[in-house]
Amino acid sequence: MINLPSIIFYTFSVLAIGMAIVVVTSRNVFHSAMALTGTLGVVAGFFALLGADFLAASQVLIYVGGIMIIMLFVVMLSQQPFDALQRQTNTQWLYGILFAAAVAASLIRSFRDVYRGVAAVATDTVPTSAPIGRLLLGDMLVPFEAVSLVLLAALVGAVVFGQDRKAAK
Amino acid sequence: MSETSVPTSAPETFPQKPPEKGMFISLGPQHPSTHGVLRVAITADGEVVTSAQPDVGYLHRATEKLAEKRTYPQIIVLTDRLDYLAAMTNNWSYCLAVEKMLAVAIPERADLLRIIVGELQRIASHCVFLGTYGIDIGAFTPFLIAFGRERERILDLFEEICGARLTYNYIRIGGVMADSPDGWEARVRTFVKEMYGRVDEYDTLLTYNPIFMDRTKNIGTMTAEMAVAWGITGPNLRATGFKADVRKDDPYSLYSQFKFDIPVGKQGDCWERYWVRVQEMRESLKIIEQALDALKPGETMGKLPKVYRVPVGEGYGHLEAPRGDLGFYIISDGTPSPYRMHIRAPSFINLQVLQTLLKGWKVADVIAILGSIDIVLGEVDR
Amino acid sequence: MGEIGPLLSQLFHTGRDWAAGHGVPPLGAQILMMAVQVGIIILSISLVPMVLVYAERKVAGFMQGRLGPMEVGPFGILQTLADGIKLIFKEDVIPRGADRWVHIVAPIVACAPAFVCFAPVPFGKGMTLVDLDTSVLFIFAVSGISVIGILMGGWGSGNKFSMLGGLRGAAQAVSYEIPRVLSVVPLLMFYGTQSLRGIAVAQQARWLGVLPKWFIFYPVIGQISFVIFLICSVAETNRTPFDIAEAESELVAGFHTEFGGIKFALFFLAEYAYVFLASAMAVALFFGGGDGVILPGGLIPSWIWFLGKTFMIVFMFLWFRWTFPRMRVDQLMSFCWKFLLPWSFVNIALTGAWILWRAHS
Amino acid sequence: MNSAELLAAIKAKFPDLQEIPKVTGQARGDELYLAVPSAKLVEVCRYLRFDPPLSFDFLSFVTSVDFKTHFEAVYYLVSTLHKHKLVLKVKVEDRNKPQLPTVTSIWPTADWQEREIFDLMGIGFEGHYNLRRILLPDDWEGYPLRKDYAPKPDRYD
Repeated sequence: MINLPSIIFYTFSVLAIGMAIVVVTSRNVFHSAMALTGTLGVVAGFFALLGADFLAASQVLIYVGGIMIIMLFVVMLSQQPFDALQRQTNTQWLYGILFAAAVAASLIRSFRDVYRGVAAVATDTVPTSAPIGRLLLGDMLVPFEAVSLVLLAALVGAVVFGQDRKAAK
Repeated sequence: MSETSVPTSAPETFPQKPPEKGMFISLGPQHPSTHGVLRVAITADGEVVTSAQPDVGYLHRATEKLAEKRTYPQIIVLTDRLDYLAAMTNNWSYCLAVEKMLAVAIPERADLLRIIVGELQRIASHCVFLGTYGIDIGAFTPFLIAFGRERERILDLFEEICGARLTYNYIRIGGVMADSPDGWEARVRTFVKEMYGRVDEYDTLLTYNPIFMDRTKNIGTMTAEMAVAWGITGPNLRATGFKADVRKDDPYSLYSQFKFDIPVGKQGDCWERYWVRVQEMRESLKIIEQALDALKPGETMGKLPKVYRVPVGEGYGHLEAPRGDLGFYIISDGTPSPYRMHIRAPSFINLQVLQTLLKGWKVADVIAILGSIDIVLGEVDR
Repeated sequence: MGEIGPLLSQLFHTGRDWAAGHGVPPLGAQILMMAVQVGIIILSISLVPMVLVYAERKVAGFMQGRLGPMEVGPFGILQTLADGIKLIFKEDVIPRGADRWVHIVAPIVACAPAFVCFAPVPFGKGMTLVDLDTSVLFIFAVSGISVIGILMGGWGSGNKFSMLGGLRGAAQAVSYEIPRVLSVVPLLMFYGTQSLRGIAVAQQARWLGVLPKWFIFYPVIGQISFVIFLICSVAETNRTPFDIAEAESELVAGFHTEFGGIKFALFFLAEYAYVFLASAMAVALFFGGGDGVILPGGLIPSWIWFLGKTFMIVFMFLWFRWTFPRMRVDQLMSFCWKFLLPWSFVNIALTGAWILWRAHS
Repeated sequence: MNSAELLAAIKAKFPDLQEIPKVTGQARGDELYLAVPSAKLVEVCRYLRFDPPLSFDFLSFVTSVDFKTHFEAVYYLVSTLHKHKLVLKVKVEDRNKPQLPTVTSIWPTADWQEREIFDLMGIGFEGHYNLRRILLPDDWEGYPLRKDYAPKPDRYD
């Protein structure tokens, strides 16, 4: 079945996988980070394709516009430009590939069982932000707040670790 | 004369190389905020400056050596090129030194004309400072208002009186080049009246702008003791609260007859260095008004023979230039050209304080501090 | 001149039908018309920076006691065109130390999202290209991608000053994004929708039949929201007093120091497109979109109202730029985190109280 | 203090310092001129700077003159408190290896001015912490302000 959504889906898939491969193979950390940005952006495309408009926008806002920029920051601050083109992978790449393949196989197996017969592409795009909002502040309030608590703890921890010892005294 | 006869190696105490820790930033010699060809070698630990070495000499033209080969009147042209934003006061300072040696009397009208153009020059020079400092801090409009509007008016007035807009060669040994043209005094008077309002406009546009004050208040503070020890003069010294002005301390020309205040700051931060200059514009306007009131027709050139010899000996003349205490030290051996001429260039001497002044401030403040010292590289390198 | 929204819609329908009648499959016809629409929007958005650059130079000129461009065309209106042509034909220089690939892609990454962001902007009645349900979020999300372009420009130039500029710009954009999004939250709470068109349409009412019910006129909450939104928008577009990313007195030109010709033009285009976008968003969010005032409805079409109000906000951007000095990096950050952010939270709380009070009374 | 009082005050501490008298017919300012031997320079300067009645806290300029047979360094001192002035003249006899002690420890402002003298006149300053060429390129040959300086033709001549 060749229709517009499926063409887009396969294009996106190829893009996502291709860029993910660049992430782990590129020797330039900055290029890796750029490719990761692209991968995350394409994931937002998948969300949009599934009609999850709120999720797609959040994905771009948080991952591409937020987290990736912080990562690029770290790369730019921690590295002198262009003098560190060393290999990103270590000698255990073979085991890594095997492990990744095992994970992929198990995921494909379980997804095939769970989603057998479910249409991959939503046909009608119902606005999703209102239901998500109701869920987050209704049924899912406790887990939602718990997650934010975890994030807060991480934040405090980062501040504590990042603090200059001398400045603290 | 052998090259090795003089010690060339520096003692070990001074770090020739930047410290290992921290980032080395070479600000200039081509950088928009160094106001010419100045290089400041900065080492920073994180955001904080740990050492700063200004590197000058890119514009060195050997003025002092050139002077030894020229006759006394010819040297006035050379002085125009020192602080090219205040050529009038350069001419004047040099002439003061030579006139001291010649012991020639200056006619009153010439002296008053000198004061008028000298104070106009001070306003023009401070206008340039105000504009460029605005640019340093990121405000572009004050530059075109102060530099492009008011300074232009002053240059027009100068053009009328001496035919030049930048290198005037107007003040001559014994007097001034020419009397003022018809209606010039009235035009100066109108300008002065307007200028009071314009200075108020600068206050609203820049001086009391909260962002500008945030950027410059309590930044680059300098104590009076430090300033005097480093030989700082002019507005930079007065900003520290130290009341020193050659016009009052060692009055030359007719300044002892005029009423004007010396604006002083309190703690010598960037904003006060700026503010003192704005206040000085107002004081200069007052002086010009008084000088215009006192101006009577008369001679504009002292009684000097066509060809004169400067007697053997030495003389030092100095005055309050827009950038500080500008002096000329001349040694004469009786020949038509000086045996030795030394220029006490305020920009050169003010600039060296950067070595200590920048230490401990943020890298982002370097531009604000550098701009507030107000140097002209033509004078630094001479 | 009347409303051109329905006219355009009619045109697209006719075009699609015509294409379908000539043997083009329906899907193809649909895509064709989409392409035409996108083309129109890209063309008109590309024209906007040209107008804005001219406006900027003229406004700057008048503020500084001069005339601005006067040579090319009457009153210099063709100056931007001439500059554009010059930039396109300039030699494309890539510094030797640069990261080639990143250097080339950076301007595109910075510029492309700017155009995408215009898709859900309601320019007038029936002139919303894509009426997304989450359009506010969409615009914030997509415009965030441009920051990566700035970072790439800073990194890819292989220049210390560029890198500092890129880092500063990105840090600033990420920080100001937060109060900017939060300043819009009161609107979303108030109108219960995320659609720009929906918010604009909801404001087309009158208090006592006179004062328009625009959000800016709601006491306290409207003004706080608008001020925070405006300040953050200025910061997002890296313009004075927040132009530390390209502070020419400190960093020469910041992240675009090493860019010339068409690549520089793209960065430039992005900046002005974002100025226009921020103004258009402000109009749709706070000034009732295409809602007219004083004159009876329909006399002046909504899109003229919209553009007119947008250019008023654009003028404020220009005005700021030519009046204010630049802030220092740390002052900029503390202003964002210690002033704007707390006040936007206060504003959200106030709005919540307002909504509760409205629900109870 | 006027010149006579100044001289008396300084003579009280350093009896062998000589005033340079003004020659009639020659031009000179009203300042007091003192000849100081280079060996005593730092000691004298320290006294002038820190003695309260004198307190010459402001070193207006330092310069040097080439008198063909010898060099002479000129220190122009001003007291910002008492408003009196003083000119110190220091003879440097050795033309081959001219040396002077530095006064940077007393007046930091001498820093660049001494460097300038070193650069253009070739007088070394013992104890200066950063004695390098300042205005001329580091590899410049000769000292241009000396009277016997002959410029080397460069590629522009």
